[in-house]
Amino acid sequence: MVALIPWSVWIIFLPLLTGIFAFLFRGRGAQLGIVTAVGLLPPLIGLTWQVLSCGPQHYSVGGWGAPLGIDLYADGLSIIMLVMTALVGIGTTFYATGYYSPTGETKEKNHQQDPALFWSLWLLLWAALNCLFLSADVFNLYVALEFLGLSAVALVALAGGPSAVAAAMRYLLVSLLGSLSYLLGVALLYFAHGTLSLGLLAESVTSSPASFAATTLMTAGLVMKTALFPLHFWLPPAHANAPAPVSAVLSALVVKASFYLLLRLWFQVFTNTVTPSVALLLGILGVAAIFWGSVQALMAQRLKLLVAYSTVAQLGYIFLVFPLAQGKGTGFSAWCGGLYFILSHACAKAAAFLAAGTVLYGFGHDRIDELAGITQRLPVTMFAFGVAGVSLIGLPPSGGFIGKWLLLNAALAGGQWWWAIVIIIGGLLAAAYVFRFFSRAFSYVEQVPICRDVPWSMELTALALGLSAMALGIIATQPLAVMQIGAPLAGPVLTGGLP
Amino acid sequence: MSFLDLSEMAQKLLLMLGPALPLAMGLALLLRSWQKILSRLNGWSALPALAVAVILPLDTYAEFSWLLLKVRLGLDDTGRVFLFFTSLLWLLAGVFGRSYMAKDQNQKRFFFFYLLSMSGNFGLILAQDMASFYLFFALMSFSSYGLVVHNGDAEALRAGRIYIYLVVLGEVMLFSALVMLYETTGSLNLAPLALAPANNIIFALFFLGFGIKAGALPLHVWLPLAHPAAPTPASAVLSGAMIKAGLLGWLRFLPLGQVASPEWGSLCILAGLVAAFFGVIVGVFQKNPKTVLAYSSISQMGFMTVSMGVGLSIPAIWPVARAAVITYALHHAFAKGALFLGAGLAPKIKDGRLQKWLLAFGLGLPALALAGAPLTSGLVAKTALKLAIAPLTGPWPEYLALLLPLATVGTTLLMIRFFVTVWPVRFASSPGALGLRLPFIVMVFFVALGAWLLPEAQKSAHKALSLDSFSLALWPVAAGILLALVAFALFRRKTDSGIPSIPAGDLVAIVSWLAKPCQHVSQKYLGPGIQELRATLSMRLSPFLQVYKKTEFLWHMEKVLSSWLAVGTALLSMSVVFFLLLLFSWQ
Amino acid sequence: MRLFSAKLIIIVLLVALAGLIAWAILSLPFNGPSLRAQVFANIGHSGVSNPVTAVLLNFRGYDTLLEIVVLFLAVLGAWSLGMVQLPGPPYPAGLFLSALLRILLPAMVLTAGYLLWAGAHAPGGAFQAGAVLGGAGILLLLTEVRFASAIVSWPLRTLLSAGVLVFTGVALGSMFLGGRLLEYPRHWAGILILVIETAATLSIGVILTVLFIGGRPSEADRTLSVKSTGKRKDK
Amino acid sequence: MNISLLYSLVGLALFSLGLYGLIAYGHLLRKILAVNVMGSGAFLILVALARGWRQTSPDPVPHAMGLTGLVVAVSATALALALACRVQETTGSTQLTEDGSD
Repeated sequence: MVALIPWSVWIIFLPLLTGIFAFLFRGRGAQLGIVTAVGLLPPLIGLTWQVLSCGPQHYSVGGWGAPLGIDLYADGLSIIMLVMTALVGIGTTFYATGYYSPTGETKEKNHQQDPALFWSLWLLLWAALNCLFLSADVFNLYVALEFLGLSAVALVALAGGPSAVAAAMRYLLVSLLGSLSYLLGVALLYFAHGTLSLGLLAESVTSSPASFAATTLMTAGLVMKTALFPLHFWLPPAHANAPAPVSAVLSALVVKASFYLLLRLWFQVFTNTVTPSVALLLGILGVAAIFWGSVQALMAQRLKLLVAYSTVAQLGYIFLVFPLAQGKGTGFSAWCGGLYFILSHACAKAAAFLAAGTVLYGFGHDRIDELAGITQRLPVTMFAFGVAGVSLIGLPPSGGFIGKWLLLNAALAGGQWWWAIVIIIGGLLAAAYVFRFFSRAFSYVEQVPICRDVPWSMELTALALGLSAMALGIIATQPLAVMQIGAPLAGPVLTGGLP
Repeated sequence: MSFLDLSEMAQKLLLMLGPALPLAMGLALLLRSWQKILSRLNGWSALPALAVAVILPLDTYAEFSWLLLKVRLGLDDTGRVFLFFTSLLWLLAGVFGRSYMAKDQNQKRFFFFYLLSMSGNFGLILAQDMASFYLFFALMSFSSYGLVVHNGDAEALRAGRIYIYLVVLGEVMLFSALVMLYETTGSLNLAPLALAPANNIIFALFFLGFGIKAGALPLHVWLPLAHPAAPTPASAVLSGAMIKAGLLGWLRFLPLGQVASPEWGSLCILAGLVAAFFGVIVGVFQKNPKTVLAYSSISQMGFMTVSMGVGLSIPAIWPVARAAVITYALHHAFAKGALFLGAGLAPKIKDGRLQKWLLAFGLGLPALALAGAPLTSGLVAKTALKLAIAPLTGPWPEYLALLLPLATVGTTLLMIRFFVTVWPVRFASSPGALGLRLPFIVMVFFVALGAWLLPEAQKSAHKALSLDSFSLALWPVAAGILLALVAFALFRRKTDSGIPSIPAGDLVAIVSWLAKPCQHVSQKYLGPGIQELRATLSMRLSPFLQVYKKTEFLWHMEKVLSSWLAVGTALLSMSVVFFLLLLFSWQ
Repeated sequence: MRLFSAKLIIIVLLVALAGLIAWAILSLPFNGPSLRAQVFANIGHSGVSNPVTAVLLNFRGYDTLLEIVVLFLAVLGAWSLGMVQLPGPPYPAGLFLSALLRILLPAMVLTAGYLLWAGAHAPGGAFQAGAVLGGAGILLLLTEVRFASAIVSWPLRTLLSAGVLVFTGVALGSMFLGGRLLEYPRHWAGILILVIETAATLSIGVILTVLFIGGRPSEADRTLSVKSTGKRKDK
Repeated sequence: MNISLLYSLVGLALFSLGLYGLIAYGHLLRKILAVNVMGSGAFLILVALARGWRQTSPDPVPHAMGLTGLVVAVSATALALALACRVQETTGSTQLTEDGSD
């Protein structure tokens, strides 16, 4: 009986409905948020169980079935993304109950953030993410992308103030550019193959001018939305100026959504089209992103900007999956490494942004130079930031380490050692920007800056997310087992494959 | 439920309580309302672990499948000895610490880290699977950072910085080694690890990773900085107990007694010997008594490394060598613990005959023991080492027969140096608290008793009592005292600053010391040329350099990259290149 | 000069890319595979006879559901920018304008109704009808401030979300009645589609009107206008 | 030349033109209009090619896609216009300052 319940529908519609209800019943947002956070667990566990025991799941909306109708589809990749969304989502929800609590008026001057709108938009964004991770139809994915993009833009704008509004504007234009480029690709695919279903496209797409054009347009659009260097210009202002829970969600989840779509397309639809040379192109841009993002993070004057540039750098790593997956026998290891990196980066980055948000909330600013001694005021938050930093640097026993380790092994075993050098140098650079902030925060000062009371839910959620990034390094076997289900690549998981 | 089941359950509970109680108490310290009650009990939370070591039967195991990756705790023969001296040391240092830290404002923070490190230390001894061993090890290493930097002065922060660098390095090496080991054996259990084919990379990673903790050369640099910087109770456990975690790691993971690897064995013996002498030589020139003790620890760990190397070379001798390692570890833990506690106690001793004699005896006995004087536990340990070396082949026995007594001479010298530095110039006017004296006395008592009672040391204890070894042991000690007298005569007239000294943390100091003259030399001799070159360059490149110097260049670049025109160009050129790449690889 | 050369580079690249895509379009197989046949084969079960409406509200109804959510989101987005004053009429509606509106508005509502109904068998449907309604709403807003201020707060919010809620309700309801998500019960498809479209039309009309305001209508306006009934705010 | 092919190429031209406008012009209203032109181009391609080579009745699926895309575009445009107004209100400028820092 449990096997027959369409859990995916609930995963999409629960946050959708609570999002609308949060709009209808103003003032009930926090309760609805918690209902969603808790209520999503059973469907998520149910779907994971279905996928683990019966393999990838299909669900035909409207009963028509692909190609006429739209299918929902869940495999290991979807589950990983959904679980990642739930982890960060639950954390963000609890954080926001404190951040938007009636007693603690928010920091932004001359603008009243509306908690009801936040809850509504955030829950709808959650629905959009779930929608995207469960869709198996390229046009439906376009609608889901717009759904996601618009809710993300609105959340950024919610912070108010000139910089946030300008950032939201730029973000919206980039988002539209990316989606339209993607849409043109969808049109070409449909006219060439007469179907919109991912599964059927996977069977029929071959090397042809139309598929080249579709690959180019869709990749360009999605890469833009994923903020790969040098197309990252919209990310730092948008992520740094949004309200704290929004920054966390944007950096941890939203950029991953377009990357997820890129993975789906590259490894399932365009398998015959893409070549090692274009994969190399993305890999090189990824390397540039690692260096450029790290250097900018190192120079950032504001903590949230530092964390945002760190996202630019860390996104570079996941693009290494494309060239590494081309190696003989190392494909699956690279695939797992990339997914593990995405998963642990989500937890760690959410923790870092939430911690940074707490600092901003407590001290009213996040200028790194003036944050000396804040550890004396916010020890738990700084500990959370530290734990997140360990995962971002990629030190054991963190999830970030496992991700980098798998990528490293894929690089070494595939004879592509140059990527290994980049991965290691990237870790050192990450250590540099994390410690740059730490040396400031942990320095001892007599006159500790004044800090307003911070709700405990804000401090503890950041810590919990940081610790879950750590825990991912300890329980590596289960996520790896999930990643195997329905994976487009096969092969061993190389964990100790030194040549 | 029968009585047997019940007692088995109680045993498992006790086993878990060993590491769990300190952890729970440490975390409970965070709750303000509990702090008052708990602060009296901090030290005593080591009791369950001590009880485990003393009363539980060997080979008691407990599995907690719901915890992490199936946590497996258990008590084996090596673990029992380690747990015994470790828990005793933590217990006494904790009780000592309660009085010692009474006036410290941050004592709660201190005990938070103290209890967490304690939990880690007990846990790693009891851990029977790789994951929990690693986690407990990491818990101990990272928590003791809080102990090292506790004082918060520049010295402590510097020590902490160097400590944490090496800890992180060690953790990376250990984790990598464990993952690779898991990959080759496919099991998380500790037991079959030694059976894994000796892979040199794994071996090296383990050797270095644990070597950092054990103060092996040249990874020892944190030790003489951190041990003196930490408050006395913390330095006692750092030098007495935690340093042994590295040793235990070696015993657990290296294929001792199973696979012969003469190369690694010889390397271990060599490294151990160098450490034994290096510690003594550098230690003698120290001024801070706790630094002297830290160097002594490096030297003593060298002896243990030597016996381990013997076991690595010839698996057949391992039982004998193992007895030597374990005896030495126990003996050293007690002696070093007593010396550190004594060093902390010395400035608080009242100017009274009895008190002075107590201090002199309390410091003298462990010092003599370390030097291996007759009738002390040190002699038992040294004898065990000799027994282990005897069956070695090749040139080693001869070298060792010569070098070991020499090292003992050095140790004697070092201990005298310690005595000179630690003996208070002026005694306190009021007696030190009983809470300080009592743990110290108990500790000294265990130093006297120590190795004699160890089952593993029965053979060597028997031999140590013979007249033959008695006289053999006497001459290095006597020679050491003689040398010390000569040195005293030489430097008697000189003030303290006239006595040569080596800065603590030798290599770190050397590196920074070396950097200075290099700068000086380059400025002096290459100066004119470089200045000329710099002038020319700066003239030519000044527009570029000036922008770059202020890192505004990078900012500027980011701004340029942020314009729509730049992004548009990038997007379009990427797309065109992408399309063309696809096209050209199309058949 | 620099800007000019940058733009030149962009034009060159754009022409190159457009050329490549044009080549791809030209190489498309015409009369290639399409879903046309499948749509016409199943149209009998869809509840409507217009193929586009059948695709929009039945075969790919899930897309349309999300599309209405996106439209709803635009309102949330605009509202997240903060409160705005309701735009008062620039000058009082004159006699002529009032008379025109009295004829025009009912006609527009009627047209919307027709478009909605026609959607079942001919081009038309919820969006077209909603657009006409929205036009009517904007006209009202520009001439008669009391209209907008009367519906601020929960009635407005209910109207705004009605389309999504009804659509979702039908989608989930049909699932509870034993089908799948959006699998309308047999013979009920036509009527359910009409219900969805009616709610969607209303919502779309209101959404477009509200979007015209460009922000969250301040509830203070309502109290203000209630207090000073009949008197228009100056500027 | 086939009429649907011609229209689809016109759609592509519109798409490119819109893309150029989005990149090259600073004024936010122009950028928003440019995005709309891009969208119209894409929808035109969908509708034009739906007619196929010689078919009497067009494929309804691309039409539906176009309609859905249109509504999405309307929503996005509305949000963009509201944002642009807000940008002008808060910064006093109708353009985005082109730096990533603030």
